[in-house]
Amino acid sequence: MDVDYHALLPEFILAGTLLLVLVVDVFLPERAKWFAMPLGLAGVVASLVAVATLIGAGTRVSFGGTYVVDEFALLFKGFFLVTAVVVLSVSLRYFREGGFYQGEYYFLLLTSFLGCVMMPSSRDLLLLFIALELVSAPGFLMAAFRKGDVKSNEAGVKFFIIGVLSTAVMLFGMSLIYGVTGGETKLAEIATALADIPDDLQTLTYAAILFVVVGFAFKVSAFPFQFWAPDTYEGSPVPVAAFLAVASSVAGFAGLLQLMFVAFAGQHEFWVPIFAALSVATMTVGNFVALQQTQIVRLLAYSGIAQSGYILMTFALVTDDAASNRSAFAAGVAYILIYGVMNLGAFAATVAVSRRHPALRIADFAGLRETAPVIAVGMAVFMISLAGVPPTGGFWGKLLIFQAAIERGGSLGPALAVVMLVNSVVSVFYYLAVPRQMFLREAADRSRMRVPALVTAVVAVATIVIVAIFVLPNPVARLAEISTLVGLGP
Amino acid sequence: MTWENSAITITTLLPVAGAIVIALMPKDKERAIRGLGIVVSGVAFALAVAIAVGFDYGTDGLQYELDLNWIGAIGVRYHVGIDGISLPLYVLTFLLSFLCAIYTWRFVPDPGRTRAFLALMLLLETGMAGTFIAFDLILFFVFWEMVLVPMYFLIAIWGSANREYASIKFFLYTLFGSIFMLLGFLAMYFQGPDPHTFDMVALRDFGAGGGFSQTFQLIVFGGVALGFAVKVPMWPFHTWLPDAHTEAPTIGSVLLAGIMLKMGTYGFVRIAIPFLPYGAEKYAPWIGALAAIAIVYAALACLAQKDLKRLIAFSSVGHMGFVMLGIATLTEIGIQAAIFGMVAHGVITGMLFFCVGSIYDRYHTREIAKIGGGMLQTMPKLGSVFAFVAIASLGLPGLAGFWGEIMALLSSFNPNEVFLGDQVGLFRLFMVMGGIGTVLTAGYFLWMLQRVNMGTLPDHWREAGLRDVLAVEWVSWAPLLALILVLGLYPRLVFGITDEAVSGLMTLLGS
Amino acid sequence: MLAVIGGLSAIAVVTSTNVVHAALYLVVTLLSVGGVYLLLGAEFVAWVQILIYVGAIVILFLFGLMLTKAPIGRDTLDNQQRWLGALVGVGVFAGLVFLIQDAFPVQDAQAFAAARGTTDVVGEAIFRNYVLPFEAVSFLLLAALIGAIVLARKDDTT
Amino acid sequence: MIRLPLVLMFSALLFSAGVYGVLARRNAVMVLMAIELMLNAVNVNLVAFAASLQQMSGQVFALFVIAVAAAEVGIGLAIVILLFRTRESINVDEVNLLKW
Amino acid sequence: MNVLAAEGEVAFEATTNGLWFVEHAWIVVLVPLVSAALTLAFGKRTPGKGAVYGIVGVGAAFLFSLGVLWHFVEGGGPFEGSIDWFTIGPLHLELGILVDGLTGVMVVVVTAVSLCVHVYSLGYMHGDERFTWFYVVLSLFTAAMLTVVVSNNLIQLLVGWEVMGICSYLLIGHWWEVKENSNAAIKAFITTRVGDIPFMFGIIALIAVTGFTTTNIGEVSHELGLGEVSPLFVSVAALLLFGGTVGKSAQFPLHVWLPDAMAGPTPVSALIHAATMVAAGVYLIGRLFEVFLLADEWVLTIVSIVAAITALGAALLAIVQDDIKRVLAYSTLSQLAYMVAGLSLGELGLTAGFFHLFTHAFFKALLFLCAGSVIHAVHSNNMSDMGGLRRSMPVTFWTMLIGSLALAGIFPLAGFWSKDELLVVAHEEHVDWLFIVFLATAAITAFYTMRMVMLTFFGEYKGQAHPHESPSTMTGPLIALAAATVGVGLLGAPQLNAVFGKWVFFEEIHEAVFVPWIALLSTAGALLGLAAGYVLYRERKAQDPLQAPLGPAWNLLQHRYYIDDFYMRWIVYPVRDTWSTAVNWFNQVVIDGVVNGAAALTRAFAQVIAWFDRTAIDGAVNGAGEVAGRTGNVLKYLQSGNVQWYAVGLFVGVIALAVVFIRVV
Repeated sequence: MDVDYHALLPEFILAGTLLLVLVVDVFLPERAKWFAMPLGLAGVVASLVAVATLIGAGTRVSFGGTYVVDEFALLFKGFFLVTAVVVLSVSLRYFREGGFYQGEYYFLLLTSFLGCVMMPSSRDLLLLFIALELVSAPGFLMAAFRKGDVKSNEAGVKFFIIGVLSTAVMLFGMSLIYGVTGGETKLAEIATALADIPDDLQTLTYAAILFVVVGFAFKVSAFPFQFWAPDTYEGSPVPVAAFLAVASSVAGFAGLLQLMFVAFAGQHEFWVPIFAALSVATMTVGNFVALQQTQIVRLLAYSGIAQSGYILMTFALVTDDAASNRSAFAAGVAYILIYGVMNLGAFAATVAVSRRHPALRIADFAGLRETAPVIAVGMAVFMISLAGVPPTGGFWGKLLIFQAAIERGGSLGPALAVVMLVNSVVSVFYYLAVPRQMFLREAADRSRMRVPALVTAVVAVATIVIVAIFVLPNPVARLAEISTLVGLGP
Repeated sequence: MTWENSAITITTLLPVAGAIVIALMPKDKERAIRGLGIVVSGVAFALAVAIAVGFDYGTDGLQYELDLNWIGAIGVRYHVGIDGISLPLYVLTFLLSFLCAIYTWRFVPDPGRTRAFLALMLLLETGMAGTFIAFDLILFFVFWEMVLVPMYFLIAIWGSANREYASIKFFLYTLFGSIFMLLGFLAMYFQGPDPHTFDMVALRDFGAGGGFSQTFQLIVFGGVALGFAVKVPMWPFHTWLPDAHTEAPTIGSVLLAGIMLKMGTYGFVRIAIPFLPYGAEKYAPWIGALAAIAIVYAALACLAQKDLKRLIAFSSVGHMGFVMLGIATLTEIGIQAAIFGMVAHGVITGMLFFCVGSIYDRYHTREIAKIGGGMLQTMPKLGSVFAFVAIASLGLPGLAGFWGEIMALLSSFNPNEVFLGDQVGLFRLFMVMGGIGTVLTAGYFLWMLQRVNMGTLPDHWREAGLRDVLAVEWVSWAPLLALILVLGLYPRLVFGITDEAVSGLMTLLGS
Repeated sequence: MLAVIGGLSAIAVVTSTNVVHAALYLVVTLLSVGGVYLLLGAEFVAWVQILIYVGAIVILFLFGLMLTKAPIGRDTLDNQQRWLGALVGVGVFAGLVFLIQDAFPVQDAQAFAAARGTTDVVGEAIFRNYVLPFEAVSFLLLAALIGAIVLARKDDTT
Repeated sequence: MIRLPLVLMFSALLFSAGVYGVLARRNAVMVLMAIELMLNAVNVNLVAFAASLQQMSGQVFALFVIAVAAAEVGIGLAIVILLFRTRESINVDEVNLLKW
Repeated sequence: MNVLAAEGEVAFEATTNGLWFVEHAWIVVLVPLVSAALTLAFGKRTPGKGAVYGIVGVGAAFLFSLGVLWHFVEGGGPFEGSIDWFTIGPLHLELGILVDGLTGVMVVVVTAVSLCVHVYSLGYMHGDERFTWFYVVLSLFTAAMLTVVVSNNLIQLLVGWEVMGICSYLLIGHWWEVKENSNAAIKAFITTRVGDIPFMFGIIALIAVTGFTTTNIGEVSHELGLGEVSPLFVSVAALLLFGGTVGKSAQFPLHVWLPDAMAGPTPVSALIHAATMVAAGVYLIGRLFEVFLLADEWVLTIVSIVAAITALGAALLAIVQDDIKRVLAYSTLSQLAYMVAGLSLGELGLTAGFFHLFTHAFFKALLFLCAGSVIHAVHSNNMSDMGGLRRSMPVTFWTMLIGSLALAGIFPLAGFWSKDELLVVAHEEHVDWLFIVFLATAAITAFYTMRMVMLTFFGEYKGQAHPHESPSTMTGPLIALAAATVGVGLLGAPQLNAVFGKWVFFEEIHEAVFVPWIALLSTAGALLGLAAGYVLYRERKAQDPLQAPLGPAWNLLQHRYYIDDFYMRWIVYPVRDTWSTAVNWFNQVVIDGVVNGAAALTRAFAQVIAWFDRTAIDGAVNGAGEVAGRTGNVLKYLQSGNVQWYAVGLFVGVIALAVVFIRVV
């Protein structure tokens, strides 16, 4: 047994924390239940420190190559843990005041994050599957966490059914992969096995890949598996929606990146057109339907779908050329990172508003510049960033993808870039709708909004980060560049 | 860091710093906010002047150059510098912004919120100034796009009735154009010299030397030109402009007309033509045609306008048509004329928008029919200033508006022989259209003056207490009025700066 | 033979007009699947299948059905897209059969002797290579348990 | 004695039946059952391949799938019951709040 | 005036007393400019409202220009000097002066008339609301005109040219409270601008000849003289340049603005619209005479035809005018056409034409100022409101009589000499038809002049006001100009050595010739006209005595040959109202329609997609919900049933497609 315990430290700490939360919760009086949050927060931070200690420690392999901690994994682990900090921070007030089961919520949330943290290290079909389930299953539960609210319950059911269904399909694909590769479940060996697969198994292999992709397409809410997202986000508690929109879908991307760039890299000729179609359809549907939204969470959901489309585009840019693949990969990763920051910020701002306006219509943001200036400025920055307009970090995210698309060349790259460009322009329309409300309209109730300090802090930090990324995008670009998985395949 | 290599960075970024400070000031310190706005933009202007003073006018190379690694991962550099083509526009940017800040001392459009107003204006200033000094395509694009957001808010918050439509139209339209430009930039990056670079100097040398294939140039020029054309705006991509201008607050209009439009034409001179000479050669007749159409078309459209501000906005389309016509000739004279035209248009039309803003401030309407004439009777100073600027705008020799127009026409008499030797007839046709345009231009301006300035004041305005030009207005206008005259009498002020740089450019293009 | 029974009862599960009958058909299907496992030499899996599925999951289903007072009858149980659904189902089946036939032609298939997957063999495999997923699954089950309790618990506070 | 393709086809049949069930059923519990059928199809595949390849890992995989399936069913039923319960106390008109 | 010789600084041998003035001729431009600036800056605070700056400035300029002319009286040659202005690419521009005899004469004319007008306006504009402003523009105009006259290059000339135009616009519209005045101002500016555009193109063409290196008139002429440029090119350029003349000097068909321009204050009409600016068009031809001579013959033929039409047509129009200023305006048109026609006759004509310009400037300014004096007295422009003024306004009467006789060409007044010379040249050049036109026009001129004098000064007073003689600030200039009118003609008298021809000539000096029978003929014609005028208008009648006999022709004349109507009906209104509205419509509906359409299309597309989503997913869900609601079994159903159908259906579809794709490829 080759187990590198240091490499597994973050997971251990997180697992310990969530057990601790569960246990402590039992002994806490009702009024002190919120204490689970700082506890969890401490654990997450500790785990983050553990991740930090692994930086620069090279690639560490455990469990016979099924669990790998490399730059890619560290980057994503770090990302998830930071996300966890944010989600925990914005949850505190929301759950404390909403009459929720706080301890259990934090437990489930941390469990989900455990799954997230495992995801980027899992280089084995089984582990990927388990990690995915670990992310999803608590998600189903949390989506329905507003127990008295039909919306929330419906959200849970929808999310659950689609989730399980797609899991089943994915598993079916995995089982076929297992069969055609002669019993391989490790990603790297799958790649080797697929490299010289007999011709008569080719078709089945392709079908299997397709099945597997479906499972992840659901997770990242790609078209045509996107429709659960708006309903679920709207129905869920807002922090949970933030979690689903950021952590859960990024976890999906982390898994997808590993599968596509490691296990199925050799078959790119088959799946590139599929991803191209998928990405075009996803971004188009996301953006155009978002135009119609009047509710902020739904807007963010469709925006998230559109952003998923952009990220999926990087998959469609894969060719035989390793350099261009590396650009595509780095673009995707960088976009994911930036996307995470701005979306978290946007959800945090939404949480802030939800206290006064639980319905969260876009119109409820009216006059926010007066009632909550920090939130308003932050939200404006996030929206502009999501639209990909300077002076915000989102600009670089889009630029990197454009660049990768142009670099890929051929007819597909530029064509996709044009589609994305048109989509970007369309998206501006609905993104600007929010700042328009905040800055151009007057609020009905012009008194100052009371915003929890943690939420304000999150919004402020995210705003600064977004602007900082704009000024100094190098770190993000570098991070994305070094954490490449390209070349791990055949 | 020496003054030499940090000067333009400091100058360009100073307004951003100012914007941050202003944004953090307490809301009730109204006067301090306005004062700080003036101080910041004033210092920036002073620095810009200092740069201009220290500029070596005898060379066509980049000066005050600074080239730092910015985003190594994708080859983006922070490369800034200034040459004869940039300098006039650069200084103009700071001048106009400074004057706008002064104007704001007295006039903050509804709904107030001076702090945000000034902060956005300063942000805008940096974006505009940055565009003229960027020598890295991505940096250029960043500055280019940075302008959008502040301007969007300036229009959307402080605009008039139809502001939301206008602002979003402005935003989407320009964004739409600029993304194609971005695609073009990226394409140049990958087709450019090895190792790939966004550096504008390297790409210029590469492109001017025929580095890009002809088909590539044709495609990419189209994309890049589209981005610039929307910004200029060239006919028929101009429709955002009247709306944006009409709705924007005075300051917004001044900066929009004064500087932002020049970003497009600057892009043609700086990027499109030298990088893609073959594309330029093939597109030039089309650009010329659109420019010529724009001149006549805008003039005719102006005749039909009932809204004073809209009229002036349309006149911008025509004036930019002259600029584009000059550029389309691909001659040294034409391009210099274009730059002069940019500066002159910035000064004159900026001033016109100031006037219209003040007229609106008095009458609370911009409809010519409602103003009803007789402005010279009650407000002789304002009326005289307005008339003076309008006359400058119609291209009267001896005032700033003339040189850009005459030289553009002059150059279109004989477009570049190397590139457009077989298009002489066509360009002479453009010249004739331009000439017709000048007559029509005179027509609508004089007609406008007749309807606004002349005649007798309608009775209902007699009691309105219309006040003539205020001290603040004089202060913020005087430099522009002086410039209109000085540029008209001493055009060397601009031509002397651009001459070396443009002839360097032409040498590079091999003609 | 087992496969035939399993297949038929699987169809019955999804077509039955009575929810309880459907659940019972499910038991039959699961049992036959278990039988297939046995035939394939996967003893441990087979027993787990029978214990967990038949013993636990189906009971859960029955509870669920009772708690939600599931009705009986085709129209209320199935939706209007039934026939389209059937078409898709058949289509999927045809597609899969085609794929499988394409990859593993029946006529070429060799009968094979399966490796025996007894409890200890499987257990060893799990603990040698699959400790991590095992731990993870335990968390998953724990989460499911806690979450299910929280959600299903009747409370008046919310 | 036992042929791989035949087993695979059995699995395909289960899977297809599951698909049909998912499509045709309106009752959430019934849909869940159909999904269970699909998961079983997966397991049959895994075990069959494991058998034909003389490997253990397929069986292990199958075990995990069973475990996860159990967890899913628990979660699913909990949500369905929750939904059922809240619906009972809510006006009929408010069904389907989650629409455009 | 061979400008080729002007390559060097000074192209003559002997030093003259006027040399200093010539070398510093730019001062003559600068002084009025400074006056204008001073007036603008301090005028209102200066006693007398600032007229003093203009008068002193222009007076100084006048004295200075006498110095300049003295140089040529002494037989000096041309001078050229310049300083760098700016460089644009290959094109080098300079600010320079080119002073030859023509310039010398022109500066004297301009400053002299300007001075008179400046002084005269003291009285005429007294009490005007914008008195100071009036002087500012007047001085500015003087400076601009002088710029044109001394300019050594085309661009500088163009600058002065257009500034004159705008001053004209400002002064015509000086009383802008009245709509007609501002209309007239706009009409003047736009119409001349129409001519200026070809003029500008002509200039561009000339600059192109030099390869875009210089705008210097001398160098352009030099390039042209090399004969490397195709005659057609030169011809077209010449014709384009002539466009400027047509506009500025109000030749047919762009003559329409000048009568309307009479809306301005009368001193302005005298200065700008009689003596100086309108003569700039003629000056232009003279300055660029090389181009016209090198052009094909048909160019000058066109010029002469245009001039002939204008001369005769305008003279006829003058007959029917009631507005005294309009009589003079049409007369001016006609006389300007005389000059242009003279120039079209070639080198000899140049001297003759300019001599007429010279004399005309004085007597026409005189006439206008007299008319102004009359108007000042009776507060009306219409001769139907005048009559019998010779008693109440003796000075005005006598000076005006002198001016009128000069205009009619009566010996020995100025007009006689210059017209006679033109007739002689036409005869010598054997352009007989022009000779006849000149003669006919002279007769008509005499007729309408007499008509004007009769209607104004004879008969009974018809108006309401109490006419009185004007103040001395006004009569003074009248007397001065009257003296000049008597005197200047002699400068060109062949009997007196025709010194004018020594100053203004092309290439070489031509001796003026006196042909007695021509002089007799012209005098006879003039006398005939005068007599007819006297007879017809000796007694005032309610109706104009010509109206009945002329019949429909009278109407035609009253409507100015319908040319103005034609322009308004077919050019101005269509452009201003119809076309512009059409363009605006096109802009708003078509172009912006496309833009908004794209936006609408996007939104529509969004709706389609949203509808698709809604119907295919939630629509089905909702439908199910409704059914369930109705059956009362709401709670037992999973509303999401159709969602799975949708999802699986799609993904199965994808699989099917993939299978097909795989098999086919």
